[in-house]
Amino acid sequence: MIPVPPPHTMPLPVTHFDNIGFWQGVKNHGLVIQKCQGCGAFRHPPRPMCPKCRSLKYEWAPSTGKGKVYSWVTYRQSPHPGFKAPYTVVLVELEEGVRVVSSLTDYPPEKIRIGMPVQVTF
Amino acid sequence: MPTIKDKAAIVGIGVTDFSKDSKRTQIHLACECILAAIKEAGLKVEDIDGMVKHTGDGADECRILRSIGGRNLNYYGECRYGTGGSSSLVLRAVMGVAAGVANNVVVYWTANDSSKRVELTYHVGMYMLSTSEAEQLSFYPPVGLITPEGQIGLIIRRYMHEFGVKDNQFGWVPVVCRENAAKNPAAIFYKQPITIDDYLKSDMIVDPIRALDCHTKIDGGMAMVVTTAERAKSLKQKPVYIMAAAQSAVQGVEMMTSYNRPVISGLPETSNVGKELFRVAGVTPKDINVAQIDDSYAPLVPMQLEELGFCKRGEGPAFCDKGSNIRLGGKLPLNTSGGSLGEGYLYNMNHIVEAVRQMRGTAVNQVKNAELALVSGGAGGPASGLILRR
Amino acid sequence: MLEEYLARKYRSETRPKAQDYLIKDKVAIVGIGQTEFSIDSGRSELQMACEAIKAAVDDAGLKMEDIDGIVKFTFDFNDETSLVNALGIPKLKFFGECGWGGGASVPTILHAATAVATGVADYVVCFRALNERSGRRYGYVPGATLTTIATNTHYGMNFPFGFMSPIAWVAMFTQRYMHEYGATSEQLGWVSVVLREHAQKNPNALFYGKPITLKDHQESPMVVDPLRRMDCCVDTDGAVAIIVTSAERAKNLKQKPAYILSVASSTATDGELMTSVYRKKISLLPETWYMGQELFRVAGVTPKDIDVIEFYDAFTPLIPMQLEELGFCNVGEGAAFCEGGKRIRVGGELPINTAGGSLSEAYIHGMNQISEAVRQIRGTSTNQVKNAELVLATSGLGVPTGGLILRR
Amino acid sequence: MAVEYFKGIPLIRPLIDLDNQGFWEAVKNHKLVIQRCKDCGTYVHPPRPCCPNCNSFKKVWAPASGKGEIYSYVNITYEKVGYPGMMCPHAVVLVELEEGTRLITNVVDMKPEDIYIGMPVEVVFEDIAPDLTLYKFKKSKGVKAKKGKR
Repeated sequence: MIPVPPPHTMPLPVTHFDNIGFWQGVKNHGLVIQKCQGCGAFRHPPRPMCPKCRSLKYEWAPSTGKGKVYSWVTYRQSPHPGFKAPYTVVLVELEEGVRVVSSLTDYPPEKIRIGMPVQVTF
Repeated sequence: MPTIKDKAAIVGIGVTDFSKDSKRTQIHLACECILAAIKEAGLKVEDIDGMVKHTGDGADECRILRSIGGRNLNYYGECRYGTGGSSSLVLRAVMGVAAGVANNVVVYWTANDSSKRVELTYHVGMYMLSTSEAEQLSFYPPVGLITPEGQIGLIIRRYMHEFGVKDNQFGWVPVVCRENAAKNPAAIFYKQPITIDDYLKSDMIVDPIRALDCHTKIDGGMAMVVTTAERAKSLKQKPVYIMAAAQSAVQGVEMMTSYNRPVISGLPETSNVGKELFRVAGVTPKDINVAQIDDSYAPLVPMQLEELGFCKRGEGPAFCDKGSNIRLGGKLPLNTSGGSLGEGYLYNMNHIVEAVRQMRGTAVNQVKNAELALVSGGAGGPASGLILRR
Repeated sequence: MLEEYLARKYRSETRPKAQDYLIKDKVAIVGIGQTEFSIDSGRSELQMACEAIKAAVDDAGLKMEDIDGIVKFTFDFNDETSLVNALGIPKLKFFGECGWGGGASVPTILHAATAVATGVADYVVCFRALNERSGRRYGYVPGATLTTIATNTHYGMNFPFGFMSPIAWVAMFTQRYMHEYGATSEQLGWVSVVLREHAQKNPNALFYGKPITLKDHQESPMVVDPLRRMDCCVDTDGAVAIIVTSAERAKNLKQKPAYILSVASSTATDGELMTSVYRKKISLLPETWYMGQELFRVAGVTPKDIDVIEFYDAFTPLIPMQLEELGFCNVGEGAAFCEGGKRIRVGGELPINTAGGSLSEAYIHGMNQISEAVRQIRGTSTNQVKNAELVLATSGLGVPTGGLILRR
Repeated sequence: MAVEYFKGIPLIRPLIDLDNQGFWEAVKNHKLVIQRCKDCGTYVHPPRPCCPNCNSFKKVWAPASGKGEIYSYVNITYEKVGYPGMMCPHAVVLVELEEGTRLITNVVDMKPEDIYIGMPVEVVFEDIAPDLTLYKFKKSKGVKAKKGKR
């Protein structure tokens, strides 16, 4: 279903109205999380409305960047020319309670375990 | 209270060959299987007044109608979400005939996934993405999470962690599916059974997912005709009644990537589909004689068995262990045609068709005296399911 | 098969029995919601959808937790999973889509109504949200360029000749319609003038405060000969949502229910997306005729009983053609019916598009016509037709289409 | 006057698949063919896998006379509704062939204002790129085309 993008060395994020703040934050080396201004709930991935209180007002709150590994996979075969296998993708639960998907750097994949504390880098 | 229970029946099925390259267009496959299904039902092309399709299917109802020379359709609709869509389409057809909007609704699905002779639909034009596709492309490929194996792998890893499942415990599902496929001449893996050792030796593609955990892409098309239970009685085939059909999407759902809900090691959509199916049908998991479970990735099978109530949470891998419960003659024979792992991946459509054959008593791996069949699709995203009876 | 249509012989005996049609009087529209209509919304299509759905839920006096079904246009970029997550809907029991562009507007109501009538879902949302004018699409693939291969084989027979936009497709059969029945550009102009007149009473309309005369229409530039700029609807940013439930539940809700007398959809032989040029006769809308036959058959009323029509009107010629196909006048007489505007304006014998329609209110692919039909039934339209009891609405033309009759 | 193409803007191409490749291959060789059912002889356009009349999957590519008449036409006068690579205004015509099927196409050697419904026309081929040939129509001097069996 998803139209295949033309080949790049790395797949670039698709940016749009509702997530541009997140990617601008990343560009400036800051991890920001969408926070509802109505009820204060954090949410990710970014969306226009708060699913709890249905407020349309939100801010991009800086994250501590700290969290724990919630789950992980290791690609043994590369699915894309931009990535050299093996490499590990982690699902990190941030202190704010939301989960983000990321890569694990500077760590041997065989030592990774669920619950391991991690910190964001750019 | 209005209900769809027993209001509709499947009266015709049509199937093309399954292959690695069909050497035909999707619209060709569609015409072939639809005409076969209509003929099998003992109907004529002009009797068809409804069609439901998968959104991404390049063969659309208007072009099919132009090719096969139909009159007009009074009921047509679409649904997306891969394997979760297949039973949703049957639900749509049931609604149409039960509400008196249409007489005979064709449900079809074609794929040229293996040969990649894929045709674009009208709406997939100039690289426009739907909101969920954009969301997925925003956050996952940039960090290397590109394939569905990896996406579902994060969920499977968590399931293994929470319930202490070892990575060699999922192997019995592919073994049993291939065992069934080996006896099914239509299957892509006909006469090619595997052993548990083959499974353990197979490549780890995305740790924890092995090559033999994954479905096989094929080219092929399948169609069925749904009509009212009343009309079904006077048609050519023994009717297979649709006792219940259901679909579900739950807060936090994404296609394979529902990472932001409190618990990700379960399949809440499948759980809701199960509850609704058993509520509408008025039966319990114990009454089911044969099940066709979404096996696009083998580890999802035990998870679905748990969510559907065939065993307790965390006990799915033990239920499947050694295959004795799930093979022909066992407590709950699964995927008797070979499923996506053995017969071929046609988005669970082949699971529905196989359930129909089981109810007719014409399956190659027939479960003796099978009276009730359950179909579950869409594990890891929006889900759907069916309960069929003789 | 087209012969049957050309002879206008509807084989009602092959249709399901009218008493088996579970929707009639059993289903109602209980909530309508919309965003403002503009040429640049300044926000995402997902946000537009959320706002309109929230407004419809509030209008109905429901909670978001009550919603358990969504029907969308296939062409809408917002999919059900995103909406569930953004709106905080706990769970859906029914979801799906309707294809064929603007032809999907009424079919979304049909599918929602079948879900409600068969007990599959309780409260179903139908919606359309788009930033068609500003082009603020939700997402795009970085680096992707415009494809230079026609996106499917059918278009492949059209695109290489520059035959690639809806207005050109509609112009092709309009040319034939004008040729065969002698319809004139002035007659089509009256449709444009009357709808603009109606928009003057609707503060939400894009063309509120901008009336036109027939002379303005005749002087507006040709876009695709024979269609002028004022024969065309206006691309809009906006969203409309509608909530469907059972008549039983509707009684206890906040608004006066708009009961569904009948809702139907139809394709026709040799149909394509506005490019059904290979048919024996192309100056007609067989989809609309088939749909109309079914619509009136299950409703048990005739065109004479209809008080107001909210037509899908992406282009002016579609209105006279629909009047003919639905039996409001004879074939070939639709354009004359509209001439002078007397019969089709509010106060006339058959008021149409009381909010201004796609030509003058907004082009939300037919959903705004349905919400105006609901307002006419409720008696809350800004251009209210007195004692309107039966209102008809239609969806996109030249494609598989739909029709809806609402009653008080 | 034929359609003029802007240099530098890619040409828009047909999507060729297994059902229609015989048609486009013939066009490449400057021949116009129509799909015809091998069993019942019905002419079918655009190409499709099976015959709508008798549902046979057997078909042949029957040569067309290339003569016909204009059934309908439009004139693209506003550039935003046409393809950016094609100069506006230009006409798009619907030609009904003698065999009874119709084609969407362009015209050569005539002004848009001279086109009328019923005008007899005949096919010409234009190699607009080394790998792209299109069928177009010009005014035919012969007698008015007769309608064939559809």
